[in-house]
Amino acid sequence: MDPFALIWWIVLLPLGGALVQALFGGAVVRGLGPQNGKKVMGFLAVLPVALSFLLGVAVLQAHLEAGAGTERTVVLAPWIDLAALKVDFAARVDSLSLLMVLVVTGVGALIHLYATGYMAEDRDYTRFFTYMNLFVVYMLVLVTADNLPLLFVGWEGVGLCSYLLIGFWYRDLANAKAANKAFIVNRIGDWGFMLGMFLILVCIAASVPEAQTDGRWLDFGFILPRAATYLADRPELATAIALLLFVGACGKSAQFPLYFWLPDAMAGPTPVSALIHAATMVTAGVYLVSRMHIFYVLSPVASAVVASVGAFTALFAALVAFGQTDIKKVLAYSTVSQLGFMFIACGAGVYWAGMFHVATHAFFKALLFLGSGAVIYAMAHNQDLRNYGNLRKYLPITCWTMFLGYLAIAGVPPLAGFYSKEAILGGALASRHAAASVAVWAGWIGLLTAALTAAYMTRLTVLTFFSGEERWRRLQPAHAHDGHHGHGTEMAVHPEDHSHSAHAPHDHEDPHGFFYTDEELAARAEPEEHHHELEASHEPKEAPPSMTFPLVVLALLSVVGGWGLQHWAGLQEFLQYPGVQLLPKGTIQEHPHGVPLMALSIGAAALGILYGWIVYRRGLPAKEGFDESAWHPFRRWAGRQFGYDDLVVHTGVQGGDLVAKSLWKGFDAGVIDGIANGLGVLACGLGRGLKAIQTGFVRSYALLMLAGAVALLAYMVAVLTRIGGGN
Amino acid sequence: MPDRFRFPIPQDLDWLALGPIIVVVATGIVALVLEMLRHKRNNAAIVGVTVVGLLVAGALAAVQAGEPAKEILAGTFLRDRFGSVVQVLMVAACLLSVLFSEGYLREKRIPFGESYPLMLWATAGGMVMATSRNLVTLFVGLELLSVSLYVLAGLSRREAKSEESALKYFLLGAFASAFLLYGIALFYGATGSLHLGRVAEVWSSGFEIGRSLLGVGLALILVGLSFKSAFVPFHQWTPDVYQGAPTNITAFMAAGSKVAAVAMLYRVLDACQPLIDLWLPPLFWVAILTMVVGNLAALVQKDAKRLMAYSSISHAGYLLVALLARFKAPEAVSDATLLYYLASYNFMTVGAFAVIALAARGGKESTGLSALNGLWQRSPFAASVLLLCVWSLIGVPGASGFVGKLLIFRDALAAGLTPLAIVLAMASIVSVAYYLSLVKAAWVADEAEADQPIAPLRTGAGLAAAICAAGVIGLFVFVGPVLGWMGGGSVAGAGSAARTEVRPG
Amino acid sequence: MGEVRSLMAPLWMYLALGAFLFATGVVGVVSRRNPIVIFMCIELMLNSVNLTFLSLARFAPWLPVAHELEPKAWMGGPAAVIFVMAVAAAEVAVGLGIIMAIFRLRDEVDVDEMNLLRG
Amino acid sequence: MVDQPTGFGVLSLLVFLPLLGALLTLATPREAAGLHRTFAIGTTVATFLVSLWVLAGFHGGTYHFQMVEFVPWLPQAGIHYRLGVDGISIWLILLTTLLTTLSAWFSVYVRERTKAYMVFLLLLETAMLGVFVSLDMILFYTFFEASLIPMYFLISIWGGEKRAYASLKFFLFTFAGSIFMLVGMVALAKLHQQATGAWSFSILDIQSEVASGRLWAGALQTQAVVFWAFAVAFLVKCPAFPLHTWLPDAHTEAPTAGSIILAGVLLKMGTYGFLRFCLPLFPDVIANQVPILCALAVIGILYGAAVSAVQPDVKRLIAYSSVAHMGFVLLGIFSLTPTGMVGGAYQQLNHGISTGALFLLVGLIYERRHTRLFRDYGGLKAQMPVYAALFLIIMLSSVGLPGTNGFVGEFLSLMGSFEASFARRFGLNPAYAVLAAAGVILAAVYLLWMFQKMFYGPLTNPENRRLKDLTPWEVALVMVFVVFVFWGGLRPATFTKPMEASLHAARMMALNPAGQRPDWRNLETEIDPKGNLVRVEPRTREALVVPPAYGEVIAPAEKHYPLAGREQAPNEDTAKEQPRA
Repeated sequence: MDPFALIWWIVLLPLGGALVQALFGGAVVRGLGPQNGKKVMGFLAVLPVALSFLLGVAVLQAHLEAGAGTERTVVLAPWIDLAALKVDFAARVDSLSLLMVLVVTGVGALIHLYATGYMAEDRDYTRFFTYMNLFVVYMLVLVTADNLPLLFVGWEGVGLCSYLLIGFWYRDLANAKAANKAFIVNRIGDWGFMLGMFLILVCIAASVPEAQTDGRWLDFGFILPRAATYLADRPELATAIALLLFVGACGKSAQFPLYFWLPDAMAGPTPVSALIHAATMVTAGVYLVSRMHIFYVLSPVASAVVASVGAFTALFAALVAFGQTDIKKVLAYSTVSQLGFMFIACGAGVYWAGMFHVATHAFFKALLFLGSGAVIYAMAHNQDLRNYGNLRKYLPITCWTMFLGYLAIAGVPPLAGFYSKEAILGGALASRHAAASVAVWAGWIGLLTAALTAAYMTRLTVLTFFSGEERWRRLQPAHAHDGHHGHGTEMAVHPEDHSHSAHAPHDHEDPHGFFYTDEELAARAEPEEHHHELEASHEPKEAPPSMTFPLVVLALLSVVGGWGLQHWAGLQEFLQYPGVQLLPKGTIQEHPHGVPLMALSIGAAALGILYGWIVYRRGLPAKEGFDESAWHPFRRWAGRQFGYDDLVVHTGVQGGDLVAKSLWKGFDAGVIDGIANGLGVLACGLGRGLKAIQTGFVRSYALLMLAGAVALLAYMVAVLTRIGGGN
Repeated sequence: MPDRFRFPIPQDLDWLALGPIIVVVATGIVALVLEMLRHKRNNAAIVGVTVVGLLVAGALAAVQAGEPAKEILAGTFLRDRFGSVVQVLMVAACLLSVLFSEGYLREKRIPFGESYPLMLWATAGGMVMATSRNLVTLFVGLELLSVSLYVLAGLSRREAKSEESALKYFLLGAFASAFLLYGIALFYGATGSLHLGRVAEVWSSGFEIGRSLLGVGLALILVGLSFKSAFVPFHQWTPDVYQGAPTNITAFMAAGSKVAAVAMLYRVLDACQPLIDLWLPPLFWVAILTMVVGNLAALVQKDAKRLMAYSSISHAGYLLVALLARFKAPEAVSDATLLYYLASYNFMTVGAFAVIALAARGGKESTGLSALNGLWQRSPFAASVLLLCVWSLIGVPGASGFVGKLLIFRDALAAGLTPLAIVLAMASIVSVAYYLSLVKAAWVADEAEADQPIAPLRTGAGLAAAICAAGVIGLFVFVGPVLGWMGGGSVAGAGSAARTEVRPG
Repeated sequence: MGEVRSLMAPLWMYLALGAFLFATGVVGVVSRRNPIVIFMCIELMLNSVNLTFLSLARFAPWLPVAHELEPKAWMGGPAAVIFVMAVAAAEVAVGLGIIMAIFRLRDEVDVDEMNLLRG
Repeated sequence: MVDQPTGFGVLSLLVFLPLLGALLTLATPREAAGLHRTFAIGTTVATFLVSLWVLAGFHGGTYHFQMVEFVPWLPQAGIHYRLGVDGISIWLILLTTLLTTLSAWFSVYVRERTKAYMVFLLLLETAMLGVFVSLDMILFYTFFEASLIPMYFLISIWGGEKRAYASLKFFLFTFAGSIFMLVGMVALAKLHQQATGAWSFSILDIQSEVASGRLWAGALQTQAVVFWAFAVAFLVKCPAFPLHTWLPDAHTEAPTAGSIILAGVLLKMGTYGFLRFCLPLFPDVIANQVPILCALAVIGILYGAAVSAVQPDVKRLIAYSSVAHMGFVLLGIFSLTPTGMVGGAYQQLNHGISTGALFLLVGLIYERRHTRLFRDYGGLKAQMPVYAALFLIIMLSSVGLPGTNGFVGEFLSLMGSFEASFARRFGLNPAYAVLAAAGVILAAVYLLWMFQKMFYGPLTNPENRRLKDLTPWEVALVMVFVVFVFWGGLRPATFTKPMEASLHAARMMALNPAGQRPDWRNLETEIDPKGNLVRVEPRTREALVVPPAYGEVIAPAEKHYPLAGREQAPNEDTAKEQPRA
């Protein structure tokens, strides 16, 4: 069979997995008992993703044989089918999509494997893997889609899965709120995405003669080649399209105005943070921009905006990371910051470098998250850096794998991060793009941020694994319990008065069998799933192999990934094949403006690491302790994201609530119903008036009749005198 | 033409044409005799005779509907399609009321058998009002109807309310007929004849005194007839009398006397066609007033019978719209609309009253809306009939009332009386509110909320209700043939609409 | 025409008298409280109508409107008067009956006391 | 102009079968609740089967009415019994029969006065079906209004505590709206009579006079007035922004089956009316009214969403969300673009499915707990996982998540309105589409909020701890909807294909000049698969089901608007390009 047709199997396998989990998961776990059942389902969860990875490799093989420059469309079925618009379930096989497919399935498989261990004790084990598999499906749809609407399917689908997984431990309302926040902010992005899509359709459709198309207006194969031709004379339209799409990218990839959902998204289980909020989903924005880069090429303005937003976000998030004490939060902000790097690349026109960083970042950030997951796992789900310290003694594997990841993100040669950052900064500083000046500035900011990154990552690593003292030893129960952990399943019934609610179900008969009888209820009462807090006597234990194995693999990738992709796989050439210039060439060889770039970036990394080491090697500094009032004001401010989140959320929620309530009470109930009811009242009032006239006295009736008669006569006489005898 | 009036001695007697009236009157006499002969308190025979007589009369009238128009007895009697159809409607109104009278009167402990002859004679009066163009004949018919109704209204002698309503009706009625009579006199003076046929020529002859007499006389006649057909501001007797009179009489009054009054009005206006510019504007405003006042006043009623009274006022308004459209654009509009509306009004009103009459039990009758509560439990059938009638009264499609309104809309637009159509539309919106309160009482509320249980549905009432329901639906489904029979066949479809503008009153 | 004018004078007077009586009756109806008196006023109105009928029957045949009718047709007026009287008699009978019935129920018959039915 | 009477056919069967069932149910004793249910469910199922039969006999390739039945009724006034289906009505018929079946099925929970309940339910079905198949204005109006009575009773007898107010409000609003439509209808018939000399209330006759331009020739100035006489009635029914306030009360107080049908079908009567009357019959003024209607739609979208986000009562929330969703329908229809109109027409069905399902789900929990207030719920996910999962799916389709049916409709409507407004058609401007698209964000806000309030968080209310999960047949009930959610989302073509020809025709009737309008009476014109109006061989109505040989193009389909002031851009293959229409 045609090897490229496999692309659909890549997508459908995880879908099958998700269905299996959803439909049979519960039964299997109940049937085989929690232990074995979970083993089986875990295996069934990892399997399809791993298989997809292998199939992906196979397709890549075929693709390379056909030549990296080729691109193919594999149609599965028609979807929207109108005279004016046709959209297919069509997969696009080219270097870009394959790169993403491999990253998603590869990293995805590892994280699934890790999760089998990490979630082992969770009661909703299979629900978790249902969502995870479903996420992989949507992510693959996103990256393989051959037209914008289908890409949008994946785009919103991953948003959905992120929503479901952030709110996975739904019993804690905070998680649910974080989930809503994520989905809604993403929706804001989707709004821009949709409008961009419409605008593309309108512009192309207005220009291309109907005769030249079969109605597939939104296929990449149709848009991309024509865009240059039709938008050349309309740069403002190109800009509009590019910016609208970038709004979508900002939402999905957590760039500045819309970044603030990502930190809260850490409420989800750690594997989720690793897979969705570090490795794959959040890079979708970068993928989108690269995929549609032609519009950014056409519009310097848009590119400038992208670059500056990226640069600002990178710096901003890096600063905020210094103020975080929750290990996952630190990583979250570093993710935001790294995404900023990717957008610098896109803005500077070195899209391939952006994709390059997407790949390497997927390796080391997944690694870091999984590592932090292992730490949290070992530390009884306590996520506060300030309670760690000297864990290398207890968690050697985690420690050293994570250490490699740390070096990678810090940009220490020759690890993965070094290469990709190098490519980005080089591209930016050497940018010959129309918006060069902005890009160059972005490049310098990126350099600064690189230093900061090195610094706060050092802080994290040192405070966690080194810095001799084991700080949880001096832990009083008082502030042990912080950072939220979903396992807390308080079924405790808060006494409330339910006078408002209808009479309690059990005091009336139950003809339809709606309710549990008392004994059923008693039988159902499940043992309080209590999990012990972190206390002074706690002995951290290394995670099981199912969790450490992915760490090792990812560490390996983080080490060789960058070099491998650039030199061995020749990513640059891979993404820049002749023919349709998919991603225009940027360059990193030369030394822009006579600065030795390599020296600079290494220097920046070294500087950051040095600073971190000096500050934190003796353990937690007093002015970063549990007592936040002792903090340096700037750190406090940074810790609160410089007040941005509070501001936005407050204005959004409070303001929206206020407006909506006033509309409802004021306008709906007040004005509209006021008018409607008012008319009724008026009519009844008039009716009462007439009632009053109806006195019941004969003489008044006669009088009214007389009045009528007189009026009639008077009228007649008047008319008669007017018209007189003549006619 | 004038030679028609040459014969003071009737030579052209047509017993068939006179048949219906004669039969009804004769039946009345027979019924009265039976009433005297009957052995204690058994009205079965009387009812039987009445029903049979009415059926015969109805049949006689119905068969003549198609006959060519002819005027006999020196122009004191006219047999034409309009007249015959109205006669049928009168008979139907009487018949339906009679059907549920017996049960009601028993519950109400009103043992008088003479109510039947009186109803018959009232019917006869109404029939006369529809079948003559001679003013005195019309007047006598009107008085025959009225005087019988005065008595009937006071039939429930033990009830102060009944007596009061009778007195009010009597005094005001006499008052109104005095006006009418004065108008007739002036007409007579103008035309030199009691026959309406000469109005046109006198008016066109341009003789000033004649024209003035006609104008003033017409105004007075309109006062008299507006009273009978309950136009505002001559309507105030209606609610009181409807509420006070025994319900079966109310039903007959609402249906029968309105039909008759409108018929007489039709005769007069028909003759005064040439004067239309004179009387259209005032009647235009009267119609608006009637529709508005009737509906608004009904909104705040708590008594079922009063509510129906006000609703009958508003329906009088709708009928007036139909009349005006008819005479404003005679070439585009036929009598059929008017007749159809009268017919459907007949059925829905009597049907509603037949159900409301069930509230009377064991000598006392509470006619508050709450009296109907829980009807759906006691007698689902009656409740359904009430629902159907109200459905039709509102003008919701699926029942005859809707077609009636639709035809009126059509005629009004065709005649260029658009403002009236708009007011009619608004009025029917308002009417929804109070009609629904009637249904709500019967369907939603529980029997527990009623102050006394509803009387059981007897055969007669059941029959009446069934006929009304059938009529309401039948008129809707078979609207085509019905309109054809009423003479709406030719004109309605073809004629080109009149484009004359309404002169602001 | 000249004679018409001369004949008009008495007709006007009769008509005026009739109108005056009618008005008097009307005023009586709306101003008196005893139903019987009210009814007498109505009778007054009816009689004014009769007067009008007769005066017209007497004088109107010489009006030009009647040029093609011979006087016989004018007998309608006097005939109408007979009818009116008959009807009036009938009304009296019924009216007094009703008033008696009310009198039996309550001892006074004042129309201003009777408003059980209102609103 | 005179048609040959055809007897009663399958459509009459479809319409009057429920009535028959109602009469049969009437004949049963009052206490036999089981019997009433059996009759009602049996009848609705039978009706559903008949509607499937109709669907099977339906041919999507034509814009003409099919299975037309004509029985003379009131020839004097040109009022006749005239039925038929076309692409616009066919799916609404299916929706009606399906939803009624499910409602009847659900109604086993009704305890008191089952007989009357079932009878009214069946009467309602007859009325609704009648609306969608009648081709005579008076017949249409008959069914349109007749649907009020049973609904009034369903609300006022079996409704919640404020039912009296709600039902009266419902009746008054809709009746007030539609009575003027009646006047408008008479006016149209009169114009027809002026144009041809014969009264006719048949929309086929009237439309063909409109298409030829004769009808309005004499009365252009009144056209806008008559248009609004119709539009107001449909706006109330939709309901559109300022006239919507009857909806929250009615929806909230109605019993579950009532809410399902109200949201699922009754609202569609409004939008259907727009498609059936307002587009084809008022070609000269429609363009000027578009901005007003679109503005109302946009306001409705944002307003409904905003207000529903603060409702304390789950049914009220869904009710207000209907205002927003129907806004999308209006927006799509009045974008007057091929995509937008399909989107609007399709969104009708989706809203019927998803909102109907939401009301069903709420009904399921309401039957258990007898409260609709959020504060009584929360944390149900732990208690009723299956219920939560189904609720999630339906909610997502209501959010318009891609892959569910909700997305396709909204997407196409928005695309259409964006296209029209960006091209500055009808005096629109992009703000319309941009704001409307923001409604998608708000939809997420209030629906996620709802889901969170009901299912997330700790299970605080002890009364909820006794709740069992859904029973199997309840699951089955909801699964029917779920199937359509995904079917509609993944294979929309199933539903959009049969609509397209009719929608193209409606659009051309509204926009084309007098000569080039499709004509419902003229069987020699047809819409070809490309959407062009073409001439075909003369044929009979029976022969419509076979695709004809398409002849020369009368009016080509304008599938996409050129941008304002944009000239043809140079492109690589100008050589082999035909001139556009």
